[in-house]
Amino acid sequence: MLEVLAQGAFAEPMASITLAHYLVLSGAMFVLGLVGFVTRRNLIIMFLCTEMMFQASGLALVAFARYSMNLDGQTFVIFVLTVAAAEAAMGLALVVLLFRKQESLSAEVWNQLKG
Amino acid sequence: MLDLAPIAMTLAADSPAAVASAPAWVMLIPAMPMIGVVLCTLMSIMGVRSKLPAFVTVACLAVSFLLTVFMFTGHSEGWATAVGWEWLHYSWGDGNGQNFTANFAFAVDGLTILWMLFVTGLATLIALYASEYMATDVGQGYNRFFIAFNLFVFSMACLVMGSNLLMLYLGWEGVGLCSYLLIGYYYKKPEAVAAAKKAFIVNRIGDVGLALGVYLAFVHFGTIEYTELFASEKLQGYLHDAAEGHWSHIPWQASAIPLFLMVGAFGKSAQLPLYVWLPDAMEGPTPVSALIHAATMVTAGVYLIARTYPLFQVSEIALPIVAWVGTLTALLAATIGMAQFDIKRIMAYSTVSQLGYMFAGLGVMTSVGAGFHVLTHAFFKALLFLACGAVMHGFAGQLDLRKLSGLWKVPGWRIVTIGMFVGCLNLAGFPLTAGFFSKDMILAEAFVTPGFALIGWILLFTAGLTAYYTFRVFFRVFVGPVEYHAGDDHHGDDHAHDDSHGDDHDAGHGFHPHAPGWAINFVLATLAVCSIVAAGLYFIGDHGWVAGMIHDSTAHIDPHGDEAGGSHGSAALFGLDPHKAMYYISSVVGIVGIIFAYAFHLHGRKSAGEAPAADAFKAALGPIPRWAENKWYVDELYQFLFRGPLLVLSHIFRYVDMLLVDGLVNLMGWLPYAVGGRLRRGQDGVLQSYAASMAGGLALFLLVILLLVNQSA
Amino acid sequence: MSVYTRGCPRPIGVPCVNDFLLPILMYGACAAGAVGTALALPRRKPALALIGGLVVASGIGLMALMLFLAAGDVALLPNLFFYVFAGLALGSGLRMITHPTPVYSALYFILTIIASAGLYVLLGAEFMAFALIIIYAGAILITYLFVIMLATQAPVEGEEEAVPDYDAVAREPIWAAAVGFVLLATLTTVMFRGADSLPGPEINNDRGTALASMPLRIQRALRESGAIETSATVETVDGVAAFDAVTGEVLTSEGPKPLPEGLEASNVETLGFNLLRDHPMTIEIAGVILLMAMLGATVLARRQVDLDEDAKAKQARHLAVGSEANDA
Amino acid sequence: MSQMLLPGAILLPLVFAALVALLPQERARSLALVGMLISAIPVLGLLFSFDYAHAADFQFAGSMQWIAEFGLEVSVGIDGVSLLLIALTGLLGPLCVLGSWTAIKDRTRLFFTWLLILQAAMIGVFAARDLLVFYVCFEFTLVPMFILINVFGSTNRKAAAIKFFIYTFTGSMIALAGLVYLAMHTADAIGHWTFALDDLMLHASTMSGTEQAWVMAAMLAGFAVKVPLFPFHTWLPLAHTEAPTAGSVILAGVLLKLGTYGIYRFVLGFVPLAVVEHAPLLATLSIIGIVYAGLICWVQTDVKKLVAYSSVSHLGFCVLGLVAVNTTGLSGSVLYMLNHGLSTGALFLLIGFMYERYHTRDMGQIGGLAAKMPVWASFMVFFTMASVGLPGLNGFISEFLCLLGTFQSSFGLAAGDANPGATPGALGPWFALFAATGMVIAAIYLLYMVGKVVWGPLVEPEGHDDSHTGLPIDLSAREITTLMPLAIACLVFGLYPKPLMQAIEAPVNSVVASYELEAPAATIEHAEPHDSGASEPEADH
Repeated sequence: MLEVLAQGAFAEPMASITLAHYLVLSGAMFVLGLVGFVTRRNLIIMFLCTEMMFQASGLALVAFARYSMNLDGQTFVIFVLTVAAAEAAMGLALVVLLFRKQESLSAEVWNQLKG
Repeated sequence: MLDLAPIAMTLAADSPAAVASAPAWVMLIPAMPMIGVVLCTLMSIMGVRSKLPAFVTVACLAVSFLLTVFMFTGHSEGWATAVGWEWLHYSWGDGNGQNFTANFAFAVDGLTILWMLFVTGLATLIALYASEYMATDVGQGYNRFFIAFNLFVFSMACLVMGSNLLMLYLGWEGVGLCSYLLIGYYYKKPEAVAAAKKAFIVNRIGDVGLALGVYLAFVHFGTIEYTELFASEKLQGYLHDAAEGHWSHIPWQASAIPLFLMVGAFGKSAQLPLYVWLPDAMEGPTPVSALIHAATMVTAGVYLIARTYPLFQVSEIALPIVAWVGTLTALLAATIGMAQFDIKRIMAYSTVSQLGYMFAGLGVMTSVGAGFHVLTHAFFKALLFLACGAVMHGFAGQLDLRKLSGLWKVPGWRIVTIGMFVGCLNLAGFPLTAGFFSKDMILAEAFVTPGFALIGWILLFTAGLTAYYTFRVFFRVFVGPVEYHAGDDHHGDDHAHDDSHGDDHDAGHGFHPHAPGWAINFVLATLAVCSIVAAGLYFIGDHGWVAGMIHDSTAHIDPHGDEAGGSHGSAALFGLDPHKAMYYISSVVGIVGIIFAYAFHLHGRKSAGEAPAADAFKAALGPIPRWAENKWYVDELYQFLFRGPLLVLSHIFRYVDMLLVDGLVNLMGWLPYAVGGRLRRGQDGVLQSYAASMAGGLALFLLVILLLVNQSA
Repeated sequence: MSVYTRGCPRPIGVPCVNDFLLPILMYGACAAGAVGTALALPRRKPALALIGGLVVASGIGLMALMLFLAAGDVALLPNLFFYVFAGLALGSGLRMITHPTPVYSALYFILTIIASAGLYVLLGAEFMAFALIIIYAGAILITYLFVIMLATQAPVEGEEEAVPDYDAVAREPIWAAAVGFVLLATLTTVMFRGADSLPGPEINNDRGTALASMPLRIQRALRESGAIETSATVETVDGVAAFDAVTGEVLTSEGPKPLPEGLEASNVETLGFNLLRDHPMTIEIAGVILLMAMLGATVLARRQVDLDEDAKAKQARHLAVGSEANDA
Repeated sequence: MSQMLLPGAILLPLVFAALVALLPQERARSLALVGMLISAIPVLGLLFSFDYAHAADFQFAGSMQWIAEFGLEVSVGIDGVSLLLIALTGLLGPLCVLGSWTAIKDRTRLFFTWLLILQAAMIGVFAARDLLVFYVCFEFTLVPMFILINVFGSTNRKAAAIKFFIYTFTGSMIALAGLVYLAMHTADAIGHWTFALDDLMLHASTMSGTEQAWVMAAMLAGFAVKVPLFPFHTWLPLAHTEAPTAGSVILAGVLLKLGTYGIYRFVLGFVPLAVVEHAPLLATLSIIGIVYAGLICWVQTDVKKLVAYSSVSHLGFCVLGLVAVNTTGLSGSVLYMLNHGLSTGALFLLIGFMYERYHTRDMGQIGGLAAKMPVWASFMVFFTMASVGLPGLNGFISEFLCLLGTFQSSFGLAAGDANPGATPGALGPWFALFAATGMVIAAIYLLYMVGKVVWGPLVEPEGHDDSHTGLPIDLSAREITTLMPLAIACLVFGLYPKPLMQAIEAPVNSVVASYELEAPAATIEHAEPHDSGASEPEADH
């Protein structure tokens, strides 16, 4: 059953879902992540938004893998996942540290490096 | 050697004189004063505190004078050149004008000898005079005075004997420097320093004109050596055209040269536009005034025009301008001279006036008349100045003719008075005196030369004025009731030992004048004799000794084909030969002037202070005498027209430089600082604003790319 | 120049509804998305957030309609799953960034992850889908929730649902949203520009080569299908089955036999081969990254216990004794 | 052996700079003097073994490959002009050390080390035969000068040093751009990169008119600031008033000449078309400089600022001579570089000696020093007369030649053979007339200065007593020995400039020869035929 789903078993040329669909979708998800990162002041939510951006890029990669019949896209998504995991671990450790320092999760507290 | 085609016109009819090489000792004449300079400098370095520098100077100058006399006797005809060393020589091609050579060389012809004779002669005498006159400064500035004195004679020798225009220029500025140093001798007095500066700057203005004249001469003729310049066939061609009246054939470069040279002459010889420095030059010690500002330096302008006479004849308007400027200067100076009270100032204005006569002489084509007047004027004007100097020296710097009277009767002042009398006679043009003959030659020529009659009448009137103001001085100071007040001796420095005539209580005769010593009297006597003897020169040779000398020099000219030495056989004046006519007219004018002076300043004068007749006449004239006394406000005019605006301009430039030019540079410095300050505020340290600006940048970037791609598609 | 000629039956030159309709739809969708997000972002007055949410929903609808038109074919239903998952992902994504309380955001994010896992399945990447859910939703986001719990203050008795102000108000929502969606608009325009014929998914026809690298599996399948004797084997050349791509047959001890029908290399297998054969190095690096991250996290988050002087001295001695003990 | 003379002249000062830097403080002064004198020996060697017969070609040439593929090599060589300027530097070096014997009391080691380095850099510039050495040395002269002014200057020395450095540095950056463009143009022509001046010279003339104009503008930006030409001169008075005596002497004596030497060697050498075309503009700038700076001098109250502005005015003549592009003008301006160095250098030394005694430069506070310091006063008058341009002293020769050069270089006059003395060129009598007013203005402001400082009643700053200056009231023997060589040089070169003229005539003629000057069509007037009827005078240029 999965193969049917995957291949879009309906007869040629029912090219209904095109690559652009997925790219637009991943673009939208990426932008959502970006807007979230830029607007939300909570450090953790900002990290979450970066994860969202990772997710969007992963989706685009898989879409490309599928539409150009090359599995590298998928392997690359694996690495995206590892990086996301590593980054999450580090980031959260950092957030905990920062939180312990300033008792607040707001990003604007940390602006000593201003010009 | 170019033999000119025998044309009717006798423009320097015979071929220009042969160029012989003079004996080497000719160069000793300028060398001796230079040796004097070196010796005096050594003495000042070694701190000599005696009169030695004076005697060394007199010795050197005497040797130089003797050599000049030998040169005169040995001189035959045309040029005699002696080359010292190669001063300035370079070339940029092999064409005729494509190299510039100016050697440190000397060229001697009649004109040079005439000039050098009275320069070195007077210099020796005046050096002797100065040895005693400057005695009060023996320790202080004595050496410095004689260094400058010797340097002056050296520069004058270079000027007169130089063989090219550059040597003339060297001498020209050299005498300017020496007059600067000597006028500013009493450097503690601010007026002396100002006068010296004024003299040098006004001379410098003249020198700019001379320099441009030299450049143009070189550019047009390709050479500045006298021998080559006056023998170039281009110049002869122009002279030929000028004689026939084709003025248009002569290119503008050639006719512009005399205009430039003329400016230099007016600057140096204190003629109308640039004469203001001479009266102020009286701040210097009297020997300086006598030698430099009466006899030698001021005649440099006359020498320049005489030497480059062919160049002046080439231009249609040059000589008339010279004549008119000379005449107007004579008149103006005479009027001012009449109203002054300082006897040295009067003599200074009289010098300016007599120089006006010489220029007028040159202008009306009688270089012989001008030359003779230079010679006679040198002697009697030096005599007058030295006499005034003696008076000043004796009466502790007193020069005001209202404070001195009847010196004839004061013991020890006899010789000074006689000398003064002889000088005044010559200056007034009393018949049979040297001054009389030389002035008449000029007047005669003025009347006869077509188109210059008006100049003649003005000069005649000025001769009367001259006679008046000359004898005004004589009658006020030297004759009449005996009365004298000591001056404040502002000339002597405030050094210790001048108490001999310091206490100047005017109460009466507590102050006894310091009679002149042997040196001064001897010099005055010799000068008086020379002035008298000079009259005789007129009768030597066919038109006087001076005519002979000038005849074999470049200054020679007898435009109207007449052999009678510059007079005009054809033209007659009032039915008689012009010179004879002039003798009678000018002697009448001279005597009338003297009678006026007698009537105003001697007849019925009780004391030195006031002369009833003169004061009454002056009152009658109303404001004019006061204007004349203030020198027709010419100094104030120049201050208003030139010095004032220039000073304002300099201040404007200074602020422009400080604010505008520098301001722009500083603005360039300030700009990055300001922009940097503005940008700094953008970095506020918050993480998200950086993220936002990154996103914004990316969006903008993509948008622009998209638009561009859209355009190009 | 027309961006999307695909599916426009009329002759070229005659403006097809798709030509101008599609751009308006697309930009409209983006604009709606921008306005909606701006409104939905956490602000003082929550009422607006709801309206924002609706606007974004309409935006997603428009985008779906545009994509549907761009596809140009009538068949709607079978691709329904894509639109469902896409809508789910975008909606929960939006909700994630607009929700004031961090825990809900995290949970919404998990929902997005699930939606995108669905999409992965649609794209034939089953292994990735499951990996995503297990690793991503399961591990990473749980850590997030853990940290959120750790970091958010215990609510003071006074105000029960006190939301710290840094969560309550977004930073310049309008400007950020505008920038974001301009970015999206440009991205989508770029994607569609010049894509006259948006290629559909290709059929995977080189399954043979993928299978060849699994000779035993072919052998087992052939034996089951009876094409060869149970004792026959598949010729292998250093581990790879001797497969003739042209005839589509594999060489067995009993001669070349066509591949059994319906034998497919599943995604996991091909992915595994690709991973280990093509990118061995990257696996190692990924491993190292994870190790470093682990080390880093432990070091960073260790509680700095500030001992006083003598406590430190005692600690040092203890360590020294300890090391001697095990040296001896 | 003669090959080692030129590199020796450049490197010896560096060696001694190192020595001075290493040895203890109190030996610095005497060692510096010994160093300067010893490094003057190779300069003397150059002077005597230079072959004056053909002074145009570059002698003592030597080059050393550095980076082959970029065509970078270090090559040196001197012709007549460089020789004289090196001699001037060699002369001024020891005099500066002697002049600042008592002026510099603390950190003498720093002072003399940098002075020696400056000496080496300056000789390097004049001896450079390729762009690399020229530019490195040209830039490197800035550093020592900056330090001299910044550390040893008077009141607001910091601002002066910074402005001096940045102003000149920006200018030379632009010049570098122009020069590199030139090198690139040559590289295109011959295929491989080279910076040797001979090759650049060869191929420079193939550039088009506009190219040459731009390259000239770039190079001029650098050199005009250094000269300083009119609008770029504002750094000079500031730098001079704040610089120590030795700094001022070297700055006025040699550093300003880098600018004019740069114009002579690069602008005149490489871009003939542009020079002829823009000669009137440059001439106007320099004449404005002469008159403008001269008048500013007249209203100055600070003596050193007055002499600084006078340098701006004098160097206006120098550039005017260069732009006249004929042998007279060029030799006049080369002589000017030399003479200005001697007379203004001496003036700065004199002002320095006076400053050491009275610690003020304000003409209001000091006056009539002749009464107290007769020897100083006589030197002051002597050198003022030299710089006013009195005939018989050196100033006159160069000023006369520059003005004559400007006067005669006019296409109008040179057309036909009506004026044999004229040479084709873009200036003419009018330029000379305005420039000649500079002679009068020079007399005005210099005599104003002498009248105030030397002559007149004695004025001394209040609270001044002669005892504590540690110097004799009038000039000490050391100070007189510092001034004597300059005085002798001024007098000798004024009366007998033959050896100088001989050294520079050939190189100058070779530069002028590269200008086959044909009058641009507009200014050719028919020569005045000798006997044509036309009466109106030919329009002068």
